[in-house]
Amino acid sequence: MSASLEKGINALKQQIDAPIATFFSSCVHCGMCAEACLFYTETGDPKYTPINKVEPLRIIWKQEYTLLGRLGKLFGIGETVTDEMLTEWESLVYDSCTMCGRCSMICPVGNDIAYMVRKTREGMAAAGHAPDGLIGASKRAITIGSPMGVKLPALQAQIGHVEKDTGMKIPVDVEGAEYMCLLSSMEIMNFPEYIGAIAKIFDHAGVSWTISSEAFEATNSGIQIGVSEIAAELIQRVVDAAEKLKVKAVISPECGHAYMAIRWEGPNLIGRPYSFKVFHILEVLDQLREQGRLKTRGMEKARLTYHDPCQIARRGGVLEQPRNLINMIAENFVEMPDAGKMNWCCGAGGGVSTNERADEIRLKVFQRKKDQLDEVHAEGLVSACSNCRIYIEEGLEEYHMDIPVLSLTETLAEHLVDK
Amino acid sequence: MTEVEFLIWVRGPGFQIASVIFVAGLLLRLFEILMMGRKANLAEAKGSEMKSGLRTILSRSLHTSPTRSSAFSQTAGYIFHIGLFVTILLFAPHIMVFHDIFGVKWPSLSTTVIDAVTVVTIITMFAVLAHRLHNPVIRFLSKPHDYLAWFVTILPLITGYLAFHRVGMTAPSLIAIHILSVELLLVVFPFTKLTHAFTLFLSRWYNGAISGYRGVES
Amino acid sequence: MNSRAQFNIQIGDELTWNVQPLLHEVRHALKQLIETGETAIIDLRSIPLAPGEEQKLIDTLGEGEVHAGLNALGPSEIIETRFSGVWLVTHYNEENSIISRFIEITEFPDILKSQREDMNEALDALEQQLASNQIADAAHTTSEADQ
Amino acid sequence: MTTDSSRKDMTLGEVLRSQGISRRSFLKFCAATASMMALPPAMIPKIAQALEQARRPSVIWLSFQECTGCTESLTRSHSATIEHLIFDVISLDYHHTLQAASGDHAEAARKAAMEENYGKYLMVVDGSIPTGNPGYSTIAGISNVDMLMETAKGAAAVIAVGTCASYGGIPHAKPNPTGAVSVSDLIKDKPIINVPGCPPIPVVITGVLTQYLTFGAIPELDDIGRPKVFYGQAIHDRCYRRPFYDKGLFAETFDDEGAKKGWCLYKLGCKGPTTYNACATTKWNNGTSFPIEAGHPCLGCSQPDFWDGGGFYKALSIPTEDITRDIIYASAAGIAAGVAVGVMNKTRKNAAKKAHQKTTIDDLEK
Repeated sequence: MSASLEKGINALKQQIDAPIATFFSSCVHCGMCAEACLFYTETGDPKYTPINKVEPLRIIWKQEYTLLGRLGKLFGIGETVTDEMLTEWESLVYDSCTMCGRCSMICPVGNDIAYMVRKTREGMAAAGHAPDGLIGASKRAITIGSPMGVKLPALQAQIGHVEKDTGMKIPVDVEGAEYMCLLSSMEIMNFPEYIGAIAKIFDHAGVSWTISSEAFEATNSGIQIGVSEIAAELIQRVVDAAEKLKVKAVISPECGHAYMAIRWEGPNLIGRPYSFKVFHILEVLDQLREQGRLKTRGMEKARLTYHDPCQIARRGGVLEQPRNLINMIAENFVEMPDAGKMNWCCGAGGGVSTNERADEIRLKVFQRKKDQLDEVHAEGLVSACSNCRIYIEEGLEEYHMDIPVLSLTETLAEHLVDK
Repeated sequence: MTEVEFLIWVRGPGFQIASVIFVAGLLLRLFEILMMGRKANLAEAKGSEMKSGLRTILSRSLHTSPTRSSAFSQTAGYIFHIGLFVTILLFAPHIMVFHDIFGVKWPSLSTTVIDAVTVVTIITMFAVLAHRLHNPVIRFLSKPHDYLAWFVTILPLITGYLAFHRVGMTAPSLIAIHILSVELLLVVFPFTKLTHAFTLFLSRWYNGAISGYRGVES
Repeated sequence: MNSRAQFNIQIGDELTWNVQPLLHEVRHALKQLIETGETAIIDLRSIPLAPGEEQKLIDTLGEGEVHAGLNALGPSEIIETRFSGVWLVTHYNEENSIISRFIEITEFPDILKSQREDMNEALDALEQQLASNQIADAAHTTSEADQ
Repeated sequence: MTTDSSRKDMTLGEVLRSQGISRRSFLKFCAATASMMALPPAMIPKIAQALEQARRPSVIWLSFQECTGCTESLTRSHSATIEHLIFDVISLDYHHTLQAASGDHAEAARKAAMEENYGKYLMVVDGSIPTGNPGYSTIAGISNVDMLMETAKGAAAVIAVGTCASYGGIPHAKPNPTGAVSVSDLIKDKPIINVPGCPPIPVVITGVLTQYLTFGAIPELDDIGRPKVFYGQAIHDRCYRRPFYDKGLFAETFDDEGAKKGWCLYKLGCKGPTTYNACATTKWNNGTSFPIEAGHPCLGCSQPDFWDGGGFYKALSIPTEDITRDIIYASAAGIAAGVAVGVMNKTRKNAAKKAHQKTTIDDLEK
């Protein structure tokens, strides 16, 4: 057994807990999770059945933590995890799973398969079976501070543009601000309008906020690749900055996995609760709406629909807020079938978009989103995750569809009444 | 061994062996699972784990399926699970076994109803097997133990039906074979996916808890 | 009937399952008899009757026009029920307990017919009787002549 | 004796006729016989024909480890006419309970009957045969096994009357101190008809005898040697209380409403479902009643090992051992083993944690 395989198996051993043991004990191989997964529904290939993606974890559970499996191992019978197997499984665990968690909502015995995939990735990465794209992103995140290699000067340049465009001062490193806003590299590079939008909204509502120059990056490649140490290090940077600036809360930007990382995994990765709160930007906006601090004018006339980013909706619990906000500014809001907690993934989450090898299948399974959009004849799509937005745009282009993809925060900002 | 000695054995030592393996095996498995433990969640909760977990235990029995293939699995699943509950728990001679062991009893259904339910359950279970062999996903996922679990589950239904209608053999043999098939089920139970009958409460609870903690009903 | 009181078993009308089907069987057999002339016999000992059911059945069938008795190895009772063509045949032993009971669907129960063997014997007996009478007569005349 | 020996050559029809029994009486007898043999009434003419031609067989009746209940049953039978007729026509040459002769004379009668009818006589046995100490049961100083084997040699067929002769019965019950066995355990080369029951229904005994006499052949037997015509159906399937079982109406105790209403006795331990006998149709005491009709569950007396079946009053589905106790022990063992395995798992997981090597970005490359 190679050292890396041993390390990977050891990592899998560490990952197994009571939920994993009970999930594997409960699986009846009914195959219903396949129907929940767009990688299966759009390809029809049984190997994409979600529960099949966690086979390496199951084998380790069985041979290490069940009596019969132990006995089998003792006598040299039963399945084992090999490098060949992991090579085969690498594309199943990383390329064709966005950890969207839709299967976890369908499983009749209640297996949280997304939770299982997340743990399987820990072993895969430790065994050296992570895709190159994610390895590169993780390296850049640790060394440069951003998976896309965005450095502080780049942010400062974008802030400069925004300040010029809006005439507003973007607060950086303001101690004692109520909120510290994180950004995703994708927003900094592709959607700097987001920075202007939050500046405008917070100004409108009279909210004090800041960006940290030391930890502005919200995304966490460590979680996507499945290396807790890397994930923890990235989280720690944010925690340190937030505590240094003594903010009351940290706001996760329009990015799905960033919210999941900072909101749900973060405290567990660093091993202690935060001294501040964490919100998704939509949660903050909806609070402001509730408090009557958002005054809008005009309504969008187009048939708008909303794409629920998996980690924000299904795995994050931000479900009503976007609806409340859209209804303030859109007359013809329509819900796609399966909207809300059962929404279909864009196909690019969970590190799939960072993994060039998965591009082909990602575009293939976009068919699912296309079908959803076709069904409601959407004239515009609003979302709250820049990763979703980028890859939905790419998918729409691939499928020759002409539907604008909008940021909810930005669209809302456009409808604010001038002070 | 004569058929009567066979019947005496399955009602006596056979039943003892099977019950002991079943109970000890099941508890062993449950402790094996639960003692793996779970780290406390340090993130601030959006909802109650307990409430959501309990809700999911129930709601996963009620939710509807999106596709036709799943719709079959689900409908057939309902039928044969309800069938198993009815035939196991509402047939007077079976209730007597529970009463003898646990000291509790409840009303029974007429044998005509039990008989009809048995037939429906057997047919459904064959349909489930056909589906398993025919559906590409389920066939792909199936391992020998899946077929073993199916076999040991349908066996008591078939032997029970044959015993009730006295098909092929005399009553003591048929009843003995029926009891033996139940003993086989009991012995195999803790070490196959059949444990889901118990562990699904745990897994649904965990699923609901994980989701509920994040403020989502699963 | 006594056994009911004795064992405290309460049999209501709704619980006598065998009477109704048996009467149906009799109806079928009677129809068959009328249409094809085929006779039928039902052995009441071969049917698992509940306490009181036999009496109920007999009461339902009732008594018709013919009531005959045998005296052959104990008595027998042959009754045409109030349904013509349906007979109730009960055989008793010499101690007057029932040894068998049949419902016969026929124009005339065979057991009532005189049997060829018996008739042959009867003929012999009758001839013997006559012969012995002749001898007696002859003897009488001889003795008279002697006198 | 001269009349007797001349009668031996006569057919049954001739015997009856010589006794002045009319043809009508004979037909009545045949009707009753058909009913007794559980044959359909349509068979009556055939029975009449066969009986007329039947010849009078010699019968040697041996009683071993028994209580004489079977003989009592037979002789106390109420349909006296029929039995008397049967015994009139058979030559019961040896039956040590019923015969007048005793001692050497009795044994001489047996030897004589055997010699005279070698290969033709019918051997009837009641009681089981001890195979332990031969002194457990002897007749005229001859052990049961020896007498059985000796008498069997010239028998045309053997009828084992009662559960003891058929299957060992009560003497065979655990711990079987005398090593009691059944007739069929010892005799392998003769046709054997088992007529089990404790005791068997009298008309079933006479029915089997009559059937052998009538048709001169062994009737169709089930797997354990019983004539199917009497033992072909389970009591449960012919029980008038069966509809209550089907409706789920049971007597729970001997004096509850259910018991008074005549509901099913399954829960009181009725062995009707596993017992094959004619009780439910033929009934006892001349068709008067049978145990279930009298409110008592069937004991299953016509089945092998009925004495060791886990208790007369324990329902058939109930395990015979104390499973509750076993489960308590099993729970303790299961929990202990589960905790032990759990601790081992925890140890393994902790070892894995200890063996954990930090994964840095440089480790990610293969």
